Amino acid sequence: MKSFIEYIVSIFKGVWTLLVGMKVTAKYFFTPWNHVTQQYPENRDTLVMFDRFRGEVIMPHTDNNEHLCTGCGICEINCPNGSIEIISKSILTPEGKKKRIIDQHIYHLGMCTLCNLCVKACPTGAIVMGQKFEHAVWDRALLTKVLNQPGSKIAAGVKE
Amino acid sequence: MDLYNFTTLTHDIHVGLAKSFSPFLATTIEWVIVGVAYLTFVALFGLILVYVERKVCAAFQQRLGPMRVGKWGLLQTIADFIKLLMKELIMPRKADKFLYNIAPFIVIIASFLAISVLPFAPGLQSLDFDIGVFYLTAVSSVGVIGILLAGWSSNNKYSLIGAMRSGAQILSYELSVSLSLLTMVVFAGTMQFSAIVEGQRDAWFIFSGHLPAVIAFIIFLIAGTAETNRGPFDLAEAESELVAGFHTEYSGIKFALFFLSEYINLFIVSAVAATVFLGGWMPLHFGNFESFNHVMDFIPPVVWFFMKVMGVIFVIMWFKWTFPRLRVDQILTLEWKYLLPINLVNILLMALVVLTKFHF
Amino acid sequence: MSEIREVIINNDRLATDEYLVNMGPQHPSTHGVLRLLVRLEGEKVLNIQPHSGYIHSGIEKMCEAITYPQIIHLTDRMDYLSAHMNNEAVALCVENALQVEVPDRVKYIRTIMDELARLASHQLWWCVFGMDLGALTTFFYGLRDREHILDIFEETCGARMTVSYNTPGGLMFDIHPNFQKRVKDFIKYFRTKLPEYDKLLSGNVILKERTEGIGHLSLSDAIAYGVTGPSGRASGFSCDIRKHLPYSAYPFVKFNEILDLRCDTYARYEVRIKEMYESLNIIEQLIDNIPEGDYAVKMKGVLKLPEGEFYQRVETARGELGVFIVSDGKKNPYRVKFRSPGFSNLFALNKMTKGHKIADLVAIMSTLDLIIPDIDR
Amino acid sequence: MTNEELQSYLTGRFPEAELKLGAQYVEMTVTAENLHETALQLKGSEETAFDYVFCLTGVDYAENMGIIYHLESIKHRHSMVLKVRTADRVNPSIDTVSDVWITAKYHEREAYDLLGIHFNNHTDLRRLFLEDGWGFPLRKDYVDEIRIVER
Repeated sequence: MKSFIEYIVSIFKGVWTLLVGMKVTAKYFFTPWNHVTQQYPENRDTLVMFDRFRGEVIMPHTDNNEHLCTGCGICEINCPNGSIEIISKSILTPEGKKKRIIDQHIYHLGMCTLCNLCVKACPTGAIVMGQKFEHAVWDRALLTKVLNQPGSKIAAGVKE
Repeated sequence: MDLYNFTTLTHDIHVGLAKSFSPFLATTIEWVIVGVAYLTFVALFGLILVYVERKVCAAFQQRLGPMRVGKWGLLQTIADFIKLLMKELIMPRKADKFLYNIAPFIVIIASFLAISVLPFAPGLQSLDFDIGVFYLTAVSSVGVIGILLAGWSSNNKYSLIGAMRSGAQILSYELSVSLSLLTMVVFAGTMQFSAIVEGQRDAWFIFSGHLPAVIAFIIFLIAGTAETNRGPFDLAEAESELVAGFHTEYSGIKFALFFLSEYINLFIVSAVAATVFLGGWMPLHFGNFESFNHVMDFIPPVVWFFMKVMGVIFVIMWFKWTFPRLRVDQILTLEWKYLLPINLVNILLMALVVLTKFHF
Repeated sequence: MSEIREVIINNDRLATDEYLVNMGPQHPSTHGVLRLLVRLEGEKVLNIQPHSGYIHSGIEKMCEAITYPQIIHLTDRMDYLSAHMNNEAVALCVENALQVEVPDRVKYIRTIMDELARLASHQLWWCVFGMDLGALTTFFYGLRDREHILDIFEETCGARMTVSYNTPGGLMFDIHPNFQKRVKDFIKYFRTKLPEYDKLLSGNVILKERTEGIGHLSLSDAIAYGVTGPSGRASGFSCDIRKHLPYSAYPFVKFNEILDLRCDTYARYEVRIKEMYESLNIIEQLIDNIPEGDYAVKMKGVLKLPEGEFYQRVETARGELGVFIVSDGKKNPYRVKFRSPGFSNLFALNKMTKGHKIADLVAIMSTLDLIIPDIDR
Repeated sequence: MTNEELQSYLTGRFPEAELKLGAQYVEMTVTAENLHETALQLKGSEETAFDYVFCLTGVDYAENMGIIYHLESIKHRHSMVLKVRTADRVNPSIDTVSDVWITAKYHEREAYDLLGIHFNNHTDLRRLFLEDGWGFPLRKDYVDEIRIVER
């Protein structure tokens, strides 16, 4: 008899735990406005990434097409994947001295793991992390970017 | 009530056809009409059910569900169906070709056979056997043959395990389904579906049969969920264990047939539950509230039927999206150690209730 | 095919009722690309041979070619759910070798981040566990709550999973001004959601039937196989590095090491659930008391470890992670070894699943909380 | 036991072994022949009871291969490092300790896979991550012209 009562009790206990679970899901079913779905391409206008979000490496330019990169190559050394290549060139300064400046700051987005080491190492703060995250392109070659804009020059007063 | 009776309509069609054609041709045309009507209904209702299931599960999971194709994703299932139609049919090289091809059709034919006895509304029923309940339990278990064949012929171990699980499960739960229906047959005193519905004119069986009927209803819901291979009894296709179970190797339209038959079975189980326990197309009546009853009468029986069916379907979906899956031995334990004894006691109880006239 | 032949040759031949099933590398329950060669008799599991290496990425080899600060971007990708702890292990190892003492602020932030990462990992484990057992709704509830933690990570660290936040000598950035408020909001929010987890799954009779008494791993076996983390602690193996060899801010906080002596799948489940509460407690103790100070020590441009061998143990969400660096005094390590928790845990699977059903194999594997890149490295 | 106590105990117990007190652990170097016996005694003896190998590392030193065992005793909560060097570098072989500590079985497989150290008497010495005939990538003279890009 005792085991029979236990059997009956176990049935009711089991069903009770099931009902408790069903209550939880029902609570969400009847409050559908609390959904968490974000409809991505539609909410593009309101979608703001956090300011530290690491989407890609960019080199900000001023309105006068000036950047802060001296072409020192520290970012290239610090990159673990070899996704940065610095091509520099020699020019003659107005004073007649020879000086090496940046020619092309090549950045392979396809190889980059966005670890922030280059940005952290940059002595002049020339490169920063951009918040753009829609990087899909049809050709892999398009992932290789030149960060300094054509015709840009180094801003005055940047310490070498 | 008679406002919505389909008997006159079907009778008129029959008479009209019999006048114009020879009796043989008339019958053939009637068959074709009925067949096409069922096909259309099943295809449409399957699509709707798939959409409903997705939206319901999304709501349970705090999601939105399909939203892209059409307004609120209404055309999503149609798009999916077209995609499935266009997909390549892939067959494993060492599959048993004949059985592999025939299996999905057996499953879907079994579903069609079962659907034919369901009374949708007064007069809207193609087969009105006096052994309707018996016929239904008989044909609904034919589907398991298709599942077993699919698992066996696919030449895939996952499929085979899924099919074997499904066989063990459906065969044992058939017992509970039959016994819980039998309980209600004892109460109703008939096996004819239309008569069962007629018997609920004053009160639905789940109310008038009180405790035994409620127990039978719960058991029928559980066993019916198991019959349809739905969660938490979806062992046959347990995707985290067996990839997709018995239909792992099926693609394209053949997969779609399995998929469709799952939803038809869901409909059948819900429809039987609605018919036998919840009064079928009978409107909700409360003893002496004449005005209330009158308002209820104005809702067409078809609407009543589908409202009840959707209610039961919702409960079954609720089960699926809440519970973890059972293990194969537990599923048999549940049947043989819990449902079957309770069921047998319940029949006895129901017999006592009927004998002592202790019902409304 | 060769393995199948191997089984037939090495072990006794397959009996008539036995058959071999390849679970994986593409199987829904292996959560990645792990292959289990399962020997079955009907539904009963007789033997399991794990085959790993499908995403072996050679991190140990790559480490030999890069400098110490650069290692962190690889450890992010090892056990991606415990990225903070992995990075911290490398950072602590290098700091110990250089005998650098980081400010208290760094220690506190590191500990808070560790516990947040542990919470996020356990949340993901919870939802995946539910999904493996067939309760698909848990998946979305778990991910919904995890999203809050990932937002915190994204705001402060700049990334959601591969955070690269702990560097040798401190942190990559200081915490975001919103950090404390967000964390406190999250704790408040999650304290209301955790009981829901219990209601939905923990108490459920089906879950209990599925897990109780399944996958027994005794204490001696847990030690012998080196099963650490929540899986080990569910066998009564007191292996919490946070308690025994406290690092960062763990000496300053009071918390319990969750031990369970039931040794079964349900114990492993419950240990993780309780650890979530414990993590919340730890964060609550620290979040208001983050001391002022620098977020990093000024390190040399090129880090060179003194010649020798350095070992650092930390507790990740999955168990004990060891970082072993052999240095020859150059700027690159001579040899780096990661003792990953998943690696040891995986090989106890065969011991635990013998004689159970396929469905139990899935449940047991899920409670071991395997992350495949962590095993393969 | 503290590290110092452990060191003095081990000195008495294993006179032929070379002992050093490192910054973190007591480091004991044994010869390849004594390894298995030492392992058995370290695990079996009541005072040390090292029952848990938390790390097993193979290292390619220029002239030979080294294997480093990190041991911990759950009972006494002390840990130590056991080191051994193989005689040969090209075809290194050493006795297995997988019969002493089960977890070593898989760590040894990893060491075999990545460094090519052959463990004698190992019951299941197959490659773990890589294909047969791959080569041993963690050896210092490993070359792979396709996959390794030198900068």
